[in-house]
Amino acid sequence: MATVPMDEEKVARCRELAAAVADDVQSYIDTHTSVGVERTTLRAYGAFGVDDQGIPLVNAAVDRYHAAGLLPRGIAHFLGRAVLSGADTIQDAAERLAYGHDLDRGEGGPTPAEARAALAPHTQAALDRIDRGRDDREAFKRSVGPGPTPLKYVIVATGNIYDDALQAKAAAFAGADVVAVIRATAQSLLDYVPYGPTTEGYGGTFATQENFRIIRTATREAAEEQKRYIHQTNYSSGLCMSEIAWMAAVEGLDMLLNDAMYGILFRDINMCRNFVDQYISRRIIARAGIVINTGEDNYLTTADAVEKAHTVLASQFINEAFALRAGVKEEQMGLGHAYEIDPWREDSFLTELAQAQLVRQIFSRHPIKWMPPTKHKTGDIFQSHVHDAMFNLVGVTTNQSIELLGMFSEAIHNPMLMDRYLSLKATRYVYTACKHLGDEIEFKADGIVARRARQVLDEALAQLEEVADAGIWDSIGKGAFADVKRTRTGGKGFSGVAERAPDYLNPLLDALEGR
Amino acid sequence: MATVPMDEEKVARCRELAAAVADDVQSYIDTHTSVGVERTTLRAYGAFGVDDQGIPLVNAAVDRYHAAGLLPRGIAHFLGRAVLSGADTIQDAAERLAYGHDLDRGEGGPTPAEARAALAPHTQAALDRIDRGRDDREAFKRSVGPGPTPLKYVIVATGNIYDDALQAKAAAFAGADVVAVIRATAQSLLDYVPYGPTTEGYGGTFATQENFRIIRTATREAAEEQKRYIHQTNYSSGLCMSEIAWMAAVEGLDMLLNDAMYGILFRDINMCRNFVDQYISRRIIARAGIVINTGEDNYLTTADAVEKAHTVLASQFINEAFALRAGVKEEQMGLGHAYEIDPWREDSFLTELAQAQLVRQIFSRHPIKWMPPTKHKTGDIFQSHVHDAMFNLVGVTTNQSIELLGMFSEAIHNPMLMDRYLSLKATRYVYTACKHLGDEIEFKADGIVARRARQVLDEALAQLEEVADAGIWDSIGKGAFADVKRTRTGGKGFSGVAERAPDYLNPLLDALEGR
Amino acid sequence: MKPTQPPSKILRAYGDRHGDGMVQLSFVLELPPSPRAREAAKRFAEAHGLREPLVAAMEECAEGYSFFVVYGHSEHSVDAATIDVPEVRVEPLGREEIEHRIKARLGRKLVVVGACTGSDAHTVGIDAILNYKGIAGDKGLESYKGFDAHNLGAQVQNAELAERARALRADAILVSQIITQRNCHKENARALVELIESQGWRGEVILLLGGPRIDHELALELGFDAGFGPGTKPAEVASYLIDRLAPGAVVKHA
Amino acid sequence: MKPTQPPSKILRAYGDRHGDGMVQLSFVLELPPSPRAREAAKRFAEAHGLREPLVAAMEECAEGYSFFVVYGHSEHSVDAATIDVPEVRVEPLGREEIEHRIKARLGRKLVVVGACTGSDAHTVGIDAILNYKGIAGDKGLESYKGFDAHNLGAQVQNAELAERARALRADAILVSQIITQRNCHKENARALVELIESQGWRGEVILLLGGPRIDHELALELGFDAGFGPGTKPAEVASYLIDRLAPGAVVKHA
Ligand code: B12
Ligand code: B12
Ligand SMILES: Cc1ncc(COP(=O)(O)O)c(C=O)c1O
Ligand SMILES: Cc1ncc(COP(=O)(O)O)c(C=O)c1O
Repeated sequence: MATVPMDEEKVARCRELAAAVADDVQSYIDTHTSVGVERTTLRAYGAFGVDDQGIPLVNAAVDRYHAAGLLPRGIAHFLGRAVLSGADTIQDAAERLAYGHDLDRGEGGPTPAEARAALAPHTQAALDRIDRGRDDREAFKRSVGPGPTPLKYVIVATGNIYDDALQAKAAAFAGADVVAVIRATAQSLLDYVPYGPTTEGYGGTFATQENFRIIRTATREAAEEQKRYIHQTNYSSGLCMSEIAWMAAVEGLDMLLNDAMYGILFRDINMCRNFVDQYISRRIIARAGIVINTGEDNYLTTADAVEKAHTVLASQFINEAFALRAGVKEEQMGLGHAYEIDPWREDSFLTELAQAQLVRQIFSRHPIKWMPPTKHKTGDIFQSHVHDAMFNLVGVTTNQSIELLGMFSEAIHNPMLMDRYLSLKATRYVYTACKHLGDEIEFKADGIVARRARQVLDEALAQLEEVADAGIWDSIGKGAFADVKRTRTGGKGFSGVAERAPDYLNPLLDALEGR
Repeated sequence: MATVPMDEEKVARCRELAAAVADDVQSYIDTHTSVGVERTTLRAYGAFGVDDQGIPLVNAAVDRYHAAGLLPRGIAHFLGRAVLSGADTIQDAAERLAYGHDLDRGEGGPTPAEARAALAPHTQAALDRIDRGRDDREAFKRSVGPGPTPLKYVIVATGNIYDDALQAKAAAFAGADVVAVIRATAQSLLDYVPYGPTTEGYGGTFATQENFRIIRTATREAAEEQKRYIHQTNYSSGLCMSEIAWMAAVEGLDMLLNDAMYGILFRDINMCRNFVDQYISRRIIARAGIVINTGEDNYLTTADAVEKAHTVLASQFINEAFALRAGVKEEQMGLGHAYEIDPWREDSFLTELAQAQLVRQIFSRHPIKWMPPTKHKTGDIFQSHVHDAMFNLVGVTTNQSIELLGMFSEAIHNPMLMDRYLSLKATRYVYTACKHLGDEIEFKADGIVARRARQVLDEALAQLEEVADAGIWDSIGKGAFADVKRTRTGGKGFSGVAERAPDYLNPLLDALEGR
Repeated sequence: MKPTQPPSKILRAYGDRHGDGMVQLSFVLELPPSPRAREAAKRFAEAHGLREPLVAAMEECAEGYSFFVVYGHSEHSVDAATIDVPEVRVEPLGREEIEHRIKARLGRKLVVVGACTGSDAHTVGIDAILNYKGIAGDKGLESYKGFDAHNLGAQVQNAELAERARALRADAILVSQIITQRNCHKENARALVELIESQGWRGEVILLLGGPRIDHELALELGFDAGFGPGTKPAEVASYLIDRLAPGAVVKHA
Repeated sequence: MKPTQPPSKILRAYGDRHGDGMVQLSFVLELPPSPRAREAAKRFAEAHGLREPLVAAMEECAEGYSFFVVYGHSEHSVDAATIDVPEVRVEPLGREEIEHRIKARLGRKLVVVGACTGSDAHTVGIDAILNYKGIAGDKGLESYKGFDAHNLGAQVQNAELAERARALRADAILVSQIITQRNCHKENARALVELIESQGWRGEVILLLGGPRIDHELALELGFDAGFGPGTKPAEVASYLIDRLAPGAVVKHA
């Protein structure tokens, strides 16, 4: 087996440091909530729909209570009170919160404990819905069986969910194992989730619950036709990351792009908001048995892939630590990394091999997500196709779990039908032709690959020491990741954060936390 | 270093057996001549030109003496006598042989020894011309310097020598180290060499001395422009293999496709004729310092590349043995092999690696010629390009010397300008990105690669035992190579062979043989 | 029998969304890379009917020449319903069925003579059809008791092929043509038909043409009875011959 | 100054022999592979002006769809001499020269404000131009003493950008647009120009547009002063700005 030297003690030390980093943040998370979290709670209890302006009920309700400074007690508190005050259904209760003549200021009346009791059956129903989503999905997956690893992951992104469904089925026909619907460029900064089926979007298709249902139906059909399980994935990221996690859970998605820090670094989402939201999203993900895909690949699209390789590893430790704190299992952690080294650099392939193998060894139980070259792609589609082949070779040699396939048109447009077809074909070829290469070779003890692996681990450890020392807040402030600097109160969505009151109520979260 | 197990004793035994095979044939060669050999002799002495029917002077002369049953004494015998009988120049003497009123039956007059003496200054001039070709070429090569190995070899084949020259310069611009002008489909079966510059040919361009000069000038210019030596190559193969070897020598070509058995197997050229001709061609090649490229790759275009891999190796031993007997040095022996395994076969890449590395180790001083996939190519140029990339990877990992680059349009047409450009670019990428991969890895001691290498050597040894036992004549009769069966007196050109008389005269050959 | 015609169906190229007409075009122009060259490539693409052409790549591939990759929305379409191509539609018979029909209906061996003709030396294709070994697990005509298969090999001249076929009283002649540079295959194939016609026995023999660039339509055009393209299996050829010589097999011409 | 016009030059595509017009085309049609589909692909290629199209590949890329690779001889040509594209022709000045001119001729810092606008979050390009780090060894405008560079980052709305630029009394606004799906970059860029025009200060500011799908011609069309495409170096942008604001630099418009 082609392994690289890996100092177990250093790895353990990295985990310790990452734990310290996450624990520091967790104490913040545990005392805060956000409009996103509260909307998720409402949704999970069963509130749905939009008004004639397209504003979701959950936004109307939560914004109203937030504006009134009442969020610290938890929207569940008010929901429970509405139920107790005679609402027929959760939907009715939520509508009262949103549109009712009077705002319930929570003064007098039922106590939080009474509100909790009133919600108890609904809390159970919410959990059941998530569990049913998981059970159905897993049963179906067992019945058709997934393809072998690395799973071949492709994206569809026409902007129109019906075209996406067609393209998704085409991808399955051509050999894909995982289909992601890329999200419209602007959605991650929307502080609400659009509603219903959508047919217009730039750079991708809106993530809506109805769209999830449409595409899930299509890939389920495809799985039956191809007699191979087709995984469905989307983005639990941006200002609505926890709401989307819930939508994905109940619609039976298999994976979600979900990262503890991506929004901060790449979408300029406020740190506080992002940390709070990622936690709740992951609590749902944990329960739903969804596999997350973290976004460390993105670091290398802004920073240099050789110089900053260790930041990917350091961030993976941190993502792992945050995920563990949200109850996510290692088997659900699709930590991300990418093949982004300048292809014209001497021995770039060896350098990529070192990193891929190192990550594979350090995170041995994790379904590692391996991302293709993008940054150095040009419009020469022929060369680009070869570049992807070398990426595939590293993927199969180091046994990555989930491989997002490179597209020869990467520098040109979102992938088209033929681009995916050709990519899947070439990948199939490389996987077959080189199937046992990883078992067959060994790396020289002190060669380029081994030295590189040692260097990356050492540098990651050094960075984690620094981050643990300064705390993640200040580290991000200093540009520790992706060369991007963010401040604690800057960025989008900060106003949506609230400190929890001592009697903050969220029975659903309590249940997800196992309390 | 990625090496495969190689049993030295078995290798030595293979060489012994191949020597026996070649010795057996050599005794035939040493007692025979052919119209091709005699024409080569006349050319080397300086006879040139064609008559108004396009029939070369050397053909007219040799055919006339052959028809009269006089070839056994050697055309040099008659040439010497013509000189002694008053011809002004060699050209005049040759014209007398061809068109003179009376045929010289060699009765009475000067003895062979006297003829030899009369030719002595011309023999020396002929040798000088070959030596000058070599010296010029080598001096120029030293002055610009060649690129690193594997040398990137591409073909041009427009049918028009002037277009070829343009395409050759374009190839040099794009990074080629070696340019071959592919020969017109019908030429190998012509029993004469066409004359002058040519602009029409199907599947390639005629090999003529003038064409050699035109393309050599172009690639020399390119070498100066690119500041990198550009090797020029052509085909010393078919019924005129020895004449072409001479043309190439004096026109300063660097390499020649030249094989001891290719003509027999793939052009149905008579065995006797082919063995005699290859010997003389190689005597010239040896003197000129040209690198031969043997044609074992062709076996795998008709036979299965996995089942018949050992026939390639066995044939390489035989080609080596024949070449040694013609004075060709190991450093001149570009033994051929190819990446022709079904790409969709599991671990096809490992199987190719095994063979490439084995050949590299067994023939450690030889400039191995590595040929790309062709047989399994389809019109999907994108997939084809990836297939070639994997071939390039094996080439650089196992350090092949001369790599004929695959073309993505292999299944469609002779390579075009852009096809070569893209191929050269992709090759440059793979060579750079994977530069030290071969130094970096080791193959598992008893893995797929090691086992495969052992198997191929064992099977080659077994085959050589059989061939040595039966002799090459009968072995070819039984289809030992390329699944093709040929008989000793069948095939083209047999009538052009003659047994040498005891007083056979060929002072040039004597000199080339070091006598 | 004719296959059912699809309903009139105007087809445009498809990449991302239906009807987007997306196509990819690559070519070389004699201009070094420059904004002018990029514009030339754009106009060149437009001349082909590509709207909003995007020049994705422009690279110097030779001194003074640029290689371009262009994407664009093609304004062209084809109506699939108007396309009616002659097809050899053979539902291949099983080995036993083939042997049986020859024996039962013909009562003698079917004689076939094949070659790769002209200057063409690519025998792998004709070998695949005729020789015992066959291709992809389907054994060649030689393997059938009912066939007497003669493979003359490579670079056989038309005259020689005609002579041998005549001498053997061949039921069918199988011609393979692989090299197609500047259409040499067409001329060579047509010449054989003309030769046989001039000798007056065209009616007595079935002429088959095959090769990677051959299709049934082209073969008919050149005067052959049928054409076989890439991926042909020996059983298909056998089935076709039996349909012609020992009729009753399921052979359809579209 | 105009660059010398090449003599009238009719260009055809070139593959093997001059004037052969060889091009490669790939596309998908909604037909499963069949002789009919192959014929449809041929006709589709012919509609683009390809003579003797060769369908090299026909593969089922989705149920009921085929992917085609076609080669053919294009009958189209372009006359290179008739092409006259506006080009920003900047001979980049050295760092010292740039600093010197700003100091000597302007006597103050040049203020530039840049952003990646609309929903576009691709900052790498604008960062390369503005930030200290620069690209490929060429440091960004921030690294010059003579420049006061403000990089507003990603997803900046036009209104915000205009406001900040106005407040900073910017000499130039640098807009980056990377996402081009269905031409969203054009609309967004044009909207900024309209906004500034409506606010009445278009004459006081230089507007630059950049991105991988931007060229000078497009930028002019959208109302900008200049456009910069892939591979732009910060020094080129600096040189252009100096030519406009502290004239004397070597800047040519073709
Ligand atoms: C193998 C091969 C060779 C071998 C041939 C060995 C041999 N004994 O056949 C060797 C190495 C000798 C060779 C040499 C040359 N080759 Co070559 N060769 C190929 C190659 C790689 C594969 C062809 C093949 O075997 N295909 C597999 C068979 C099974 O497929 P097939 O022929 O299509 O046959 C099937 C069907 O078409 C059909 N079929 C075929 N014939 C018939 C006949 C009948 C009656 C029927 C019913 C069916 C039928 O059934 C078959 C089975 O399904 C192709 C590239 C490629 N990948 O296609 C180049 C290729 C065909 N060769 C080419 C050339 C140019 C040459 C040379 C001229 C190069 C040179 N100048 O040196 C020489 C000269 C040969 C000559 N005089 O003809 C070109 C032809 C270009 C063109 N379109 O004109 C190609 C396309 C490569 C290229 N891109 O340049 N070649
Ligand atoms: C890096 C990258 C990202 C990073 C961006 C990180 C960041 N902070 O910038 C991340 C991962 C976040 C990302 C996300 C997305 N991306 Co993105 N991404 C890329 C990628 C790989 C490289 C772009 C790049 O950095 N190039 C390097 C820079 C230096 O080049 P440049 O931008 O051309 O800049 C140079 C010149 O153009 C010029 N220039 C540029 N701007 C300006 C401005 C001025 C004034 C001047 C003078 C010059 C100038 O100078 C620069 C230096 O030379 C490209 C693919 C590719 N290889 O091109 C896709 C690509 C651009 N992304 C794409 C898409 C669709 C997305 C997403 C929408 C996908 C999704 N749905 O999730 C998201 C959303 C982002 C959003 N809201 O905008 C598409 C765009 C398709 C299209 N044509 O519309 C591409 C082409 C990939 C693809 N094939 O799908 N992406
Ligand atoms: C974790 C994560 N979330 C989201 C995205 C997508 O971007 P957006 O936030 O625009 O949906 C990515 C991009 O690759 C990602 O890695
Ligand atoms: C040794 C050798 N000679 C010649 C040729 C070329 O064929 P032809 O004999 O048609 O020139 C080849 C083909 O690859 C070859 O390997």
